[in-house]
Amino acid sequence: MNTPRAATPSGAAHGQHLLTQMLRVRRLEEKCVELYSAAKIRGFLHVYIGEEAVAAGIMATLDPEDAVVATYREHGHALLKGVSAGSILAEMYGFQQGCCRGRGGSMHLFDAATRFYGGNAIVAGGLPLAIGLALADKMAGRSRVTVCFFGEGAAAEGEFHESLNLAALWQLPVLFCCENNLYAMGTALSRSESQTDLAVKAAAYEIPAWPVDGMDVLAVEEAARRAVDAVRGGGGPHFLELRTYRFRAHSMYDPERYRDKAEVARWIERDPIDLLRATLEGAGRLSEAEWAKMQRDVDAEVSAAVEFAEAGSVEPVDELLRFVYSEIRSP
Amino acid sequence: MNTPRAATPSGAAHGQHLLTQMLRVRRLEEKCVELYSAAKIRGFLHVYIGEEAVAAGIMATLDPEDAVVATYREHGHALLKGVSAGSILAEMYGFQQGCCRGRGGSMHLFDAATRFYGGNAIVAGGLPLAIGLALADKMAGRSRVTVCFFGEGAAAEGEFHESLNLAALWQLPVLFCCENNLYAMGTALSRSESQTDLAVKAAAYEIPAWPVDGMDVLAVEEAARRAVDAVRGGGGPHFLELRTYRFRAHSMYDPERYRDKAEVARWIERDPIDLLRATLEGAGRLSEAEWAKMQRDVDAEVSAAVEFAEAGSVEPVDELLRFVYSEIRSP
Amino acid sequence: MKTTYREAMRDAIREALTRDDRVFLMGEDVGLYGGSFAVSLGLLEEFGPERIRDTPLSESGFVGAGIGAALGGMRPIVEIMTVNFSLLALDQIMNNAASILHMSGGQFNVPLVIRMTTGAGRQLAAQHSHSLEGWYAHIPGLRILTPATLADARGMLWTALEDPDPVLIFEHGSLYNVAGEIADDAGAVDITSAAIRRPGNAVSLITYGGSLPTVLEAAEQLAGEGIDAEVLDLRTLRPLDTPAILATVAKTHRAVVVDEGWRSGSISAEVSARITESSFYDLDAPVGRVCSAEVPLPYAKHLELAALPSVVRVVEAAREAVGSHG
Amino acid sequence: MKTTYREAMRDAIREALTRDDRVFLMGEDVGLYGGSFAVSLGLLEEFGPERIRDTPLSESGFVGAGIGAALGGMRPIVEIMTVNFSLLALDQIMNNAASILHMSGGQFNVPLVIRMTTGAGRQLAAQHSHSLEGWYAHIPGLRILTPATLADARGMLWTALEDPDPVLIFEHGSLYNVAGEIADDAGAVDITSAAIRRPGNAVSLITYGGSLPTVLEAAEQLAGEGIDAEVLDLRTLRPLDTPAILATVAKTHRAVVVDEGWRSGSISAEVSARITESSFYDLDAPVGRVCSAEVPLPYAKHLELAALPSVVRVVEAAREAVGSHG
Ligand SMILES: Cc1ncc(C[n+]2csc(CCOP(=O)(O)OP(=O)(O)O)c2C)c(N)n1
Ligand SMILES: Cc1ncc(C[n+]2csc(CCOP(=O)(O)OP(=O)(O)O)c2C)c(N)n1
Ligand SMILES: [Mg+2]
Ligand SMILES: [Mg+2]
Repeated sequence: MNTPRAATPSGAAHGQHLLTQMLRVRRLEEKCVELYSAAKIRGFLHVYIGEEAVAAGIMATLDPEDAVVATYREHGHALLKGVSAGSILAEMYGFQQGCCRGRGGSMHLFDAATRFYGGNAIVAGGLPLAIGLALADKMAGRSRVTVCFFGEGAAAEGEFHESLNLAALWQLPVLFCCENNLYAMGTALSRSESQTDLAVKAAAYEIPAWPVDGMDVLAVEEAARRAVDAVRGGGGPHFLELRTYRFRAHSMYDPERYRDKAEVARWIERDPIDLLRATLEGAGRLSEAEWAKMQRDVDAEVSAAVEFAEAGSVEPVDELLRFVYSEIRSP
Repeated sequence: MNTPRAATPSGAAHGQHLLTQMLRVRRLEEKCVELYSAAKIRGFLHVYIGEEAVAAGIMATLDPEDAVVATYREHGHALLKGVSAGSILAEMYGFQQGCCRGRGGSMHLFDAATRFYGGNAIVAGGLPLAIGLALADKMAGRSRVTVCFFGEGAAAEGEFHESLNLAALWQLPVLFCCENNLYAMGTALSRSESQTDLAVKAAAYEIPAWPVDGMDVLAVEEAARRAVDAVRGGGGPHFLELRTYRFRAHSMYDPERYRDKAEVARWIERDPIDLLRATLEGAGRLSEAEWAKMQRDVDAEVSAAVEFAEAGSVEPVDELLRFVYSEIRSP
Repeated sequence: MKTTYREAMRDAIREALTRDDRVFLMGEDVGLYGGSFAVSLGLLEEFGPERIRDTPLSESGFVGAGIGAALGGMRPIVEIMTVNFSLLALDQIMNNAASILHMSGGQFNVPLVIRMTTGAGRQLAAQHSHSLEGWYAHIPGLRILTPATLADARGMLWTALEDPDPVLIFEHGSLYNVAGEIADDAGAVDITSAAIRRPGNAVSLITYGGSLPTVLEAAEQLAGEGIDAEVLDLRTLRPLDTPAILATVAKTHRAVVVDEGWRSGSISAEVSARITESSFYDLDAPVGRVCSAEVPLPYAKHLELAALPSVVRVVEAAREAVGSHG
Repeated sequence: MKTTYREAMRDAIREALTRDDRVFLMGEDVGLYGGSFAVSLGLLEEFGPERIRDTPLSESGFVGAGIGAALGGMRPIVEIMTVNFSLLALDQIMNNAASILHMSGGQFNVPLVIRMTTGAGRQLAAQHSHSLEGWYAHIPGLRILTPATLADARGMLWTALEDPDPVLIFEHGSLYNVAGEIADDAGAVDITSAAIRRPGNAVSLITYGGSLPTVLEAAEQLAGEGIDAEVLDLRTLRPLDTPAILATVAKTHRAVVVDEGWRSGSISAEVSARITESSFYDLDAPVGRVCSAEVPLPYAKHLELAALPSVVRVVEAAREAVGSHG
């Protein structure tokens, strides 16, 4: 599902690919919400609707061997890194067919095959992991990149600070992707940071950092490509501030008292899917029929995923104590 | 022992006062080393020799009601905030006449009367306390200042980051005094920070910050006065980077493999006591006789302190469980 | 009057804010959001943003700030959204809050209250399902409260705020919606003693917090089988009310301790050890324990349920204790 | 061959670095300074700054980086200078290192070793004297080692590095200078079982780590009084070797557990509870505990000594256990 790095970002096929990727995330997330209401999914559920351009743009620049670390709002990241929609949904059903055999749920998707390292429900808890993965690559002389996604709320945590400093000090091949959707639950950025320009914060660690319009997937992709190339080329850590917005509530329990509907509506006018669609259509790169087919294909993928999940089964209860310690001990 | 704020910084009396303050710290610290060798003092001992201008310059600008939070290298800070040398030494002897009745030792001097809040042996652990003290003042509408001392090593810790952000966000009346003596145990600043200009780091939180020659007590005092006045006047947190050097080992166990003698010697040429003495003598503000008397007075104070400590006594063992919970419970 | 655990907590906070202007509430999303569990809903409007103070995501920073503010004369209530995030603040809690009184030779006490939600049961998986109150009870200098009833939700906070030393209050997430009656003038309650929630003679079921409803249900079921269990609610996990523990054991000669912590090193181990130490010759059976399975809590519902103490497991353990003969 | 605990640890690290180039050592002042307890002295010169990696003061950051590096295929040895600072890294240890294998449904194991110095006894006062290894043993997913002998100091590290899961090694500060003989070819040792350090019949003294020398001395003294104590060194606090514990109790019928943690919620409580659970009818006396007083450790020498387990206290507890009749 990853775009090869050599793709021409401006080609019609490539544009349609990005659109498809965003649509896949959107439809999967909408389905999650539906399934949550139907009590098929439980626990906490945080959806990515509105922010799809970020994951889509960045993942398009990664190699399969690159690693991704994300947060509890990570279904889209997992999907676009290559985890199948079926195994994601089955995980949220708590079934053994899920990517974590039902142990992780929505907030803890992991996948070894695609080097997807979670799914972390502790805000900023993934940053140290990401720099460790990058350190391993650097020490082993591999030219892989580790991408670490986190919200702007994480920037206030000590682990953010420690991780950025270590990454810069040791010049580690890590790309920090700060998804600035303006709120951490109900807390607006201006109520949590004395310095609200996050790229300036990152630059204070001597990390090249720049802000990006996170609703414009082409802009995201371009910035990401520049950053990923630099990181892969030995340029040390880079930092992108992706300016985006979540269209939905923080989680399924959020009454959204902290922002007004007009603000949400304004952002929805810049829906990343609509934006790219309009661009492609305007440039004659997306026909009515292609768009219709794209939707059908994505719907089919999501339906198949639901079917896969529905057909799943729970792990026997006597497996409760598995995976506390490894089963195969090394020689 | 505190200089009234209205003092003329350039007067002879004032200059001599600063010199006396530094000398008091120097002689007390030398005595501590001696007493450690004599096994009168145990545990960890970190002395402040070489850095006296920092505490002397800053304390000279404080009111008695201002609060101080320091580190495990805090004998000088305690002394200059007004804690008696005798109760400091008695504390290190582990005696009930010590300022903490022998519970704290060298790293944990506390004194309620002078608002000296420790003595903290967790690097960066004092910063959150300091902003909390400042928050209390701000909420109560008091115009007190809280001064927080810490080493440059602390700047890499998450608690540094969280505290600076909170202080700036809430515009708290706190002065951060970063004692940059270039090393955290054996780790040079350049091996621990990607950005070695600490004032730049602080400025990234939108905190007014400037570097100061920490060997020049007059420069320290001037900068501190500017900063303290600003903080007291409602200007929010300020940050001083005091560029200084410890002449001795990190602690009594440090073989100093990480720096060469020549470097130490170069810094000793800028001994803050020698510097001020030369300045005062050059300006005709310190006579031979005055200097001799100053030394005698300080020696007398230290001797008296040793006598006081030597005459001390241990707390009865059945007091072991005291001070785990308060004895007087509120109504 | 009718209330819920959540409302009782809110009323307690409101009362504290009204009674003492040194009191303020600080934590992530306690204000504009209304509290992640809606405990502080409406308080921002009532008391303003200084006293209902939203914080950035900086657990160590704002817990430490709470300690400092307490040293500075305030009476802060710091809310850590859930116990899971309190690990980020453990240095401040153990090395400062719990230690400063002692290190300062009695000069500086820390009158701080930290509240947090604890516990599992809502399929929140490994990082959001910890039950660490028993683990915190290891730390000298702290007082650990686990309100399990509406009256305790309403009454423990004020007493905690009057305490000169740091108090941690653990509110089990499953309790917030519990509804019932409390006295119209319900107020401060004692925070030093355990309470018998159901008298009985056959076996002592010792528990606290979120497990109390489970244990009471088990006791009902046991009663149906003719086993008359006594239920002791520990209420305070540090310092433990040892006399109350020994008294119930002296009466029943059999005990089962139930808690949601992982079994090894749980507070149940401590209760068991104390009983053995002091009441060994009173015991007619080994002290039983019903705790959580030793596994990071799984997401899947059936696995999570299997990991947690349940009515069935408590009943079985009680039966076993009663069936044994010393 | 003659060695010290410190040298044995250093040799173990050197061997690991030599045998497997995925191994590296990372922590504060492990390199140029030579290690704050001189354990890694000389290794920087031998292996270079990549593999003997000095870190800034960022416990959470570099412990988390160790977890990430382990996930990335390395075999990191992370040194936290002392257990006291590990509180700053607890979120990474509990929520990541101990949980990722489970959360990922078995996909990602974390082959990480974390070493730290633990314990009191050198007048370092409240913030520098914690003994938290028993407390850490509460956490599923971790393996907790407490080498008490030269052979274990020499041999546990390699076995720990071969373990696919996170292992924490606690080195008691008082042991570094212990000198003695080990076999010339001393190497990897088992890390799953407890070891009898002194056989005996009258009472089982169960301990580990820094308390082992105290307990052995107490056993000698008891022998002089005609009380033949068996000394069991737990070696691994998680998972506990329960069969070994029950076996010694089955033999002696009396037990005293000795550890330097604060008494309430100590590992001694867990050992006591397990003995009661499984060997209740074997016991001729209640299980005794000798732990630290429940106080932040005071600086003054006489108070610190009074707070810690001592030969005298162990002897008294053993006598009491032997004097009791069940
Ligand atoms: C350490 C920690 N503290 C608090 C929480 C509770 N919490 C979950 S998500 C969240 C907001 C995070 O905001 P942000 O980082 O901006 O990410 P977003 O949800 O906007 O994607 C909070 C406070 C947590 N999970 N971890
Ligand atoms: C959190 C923590 N980690 C490690 C230590 C061990 N340690 C004590 S002092 C020190 C160096 C601190 O250096 P710096 O902050 O520059 O202060 P300085 O000693 O130079 O005054 C270290 C690493 C500690 N006390 N606390
Ligand atoms: Mg956000
Ligand atoms: Mg320094």
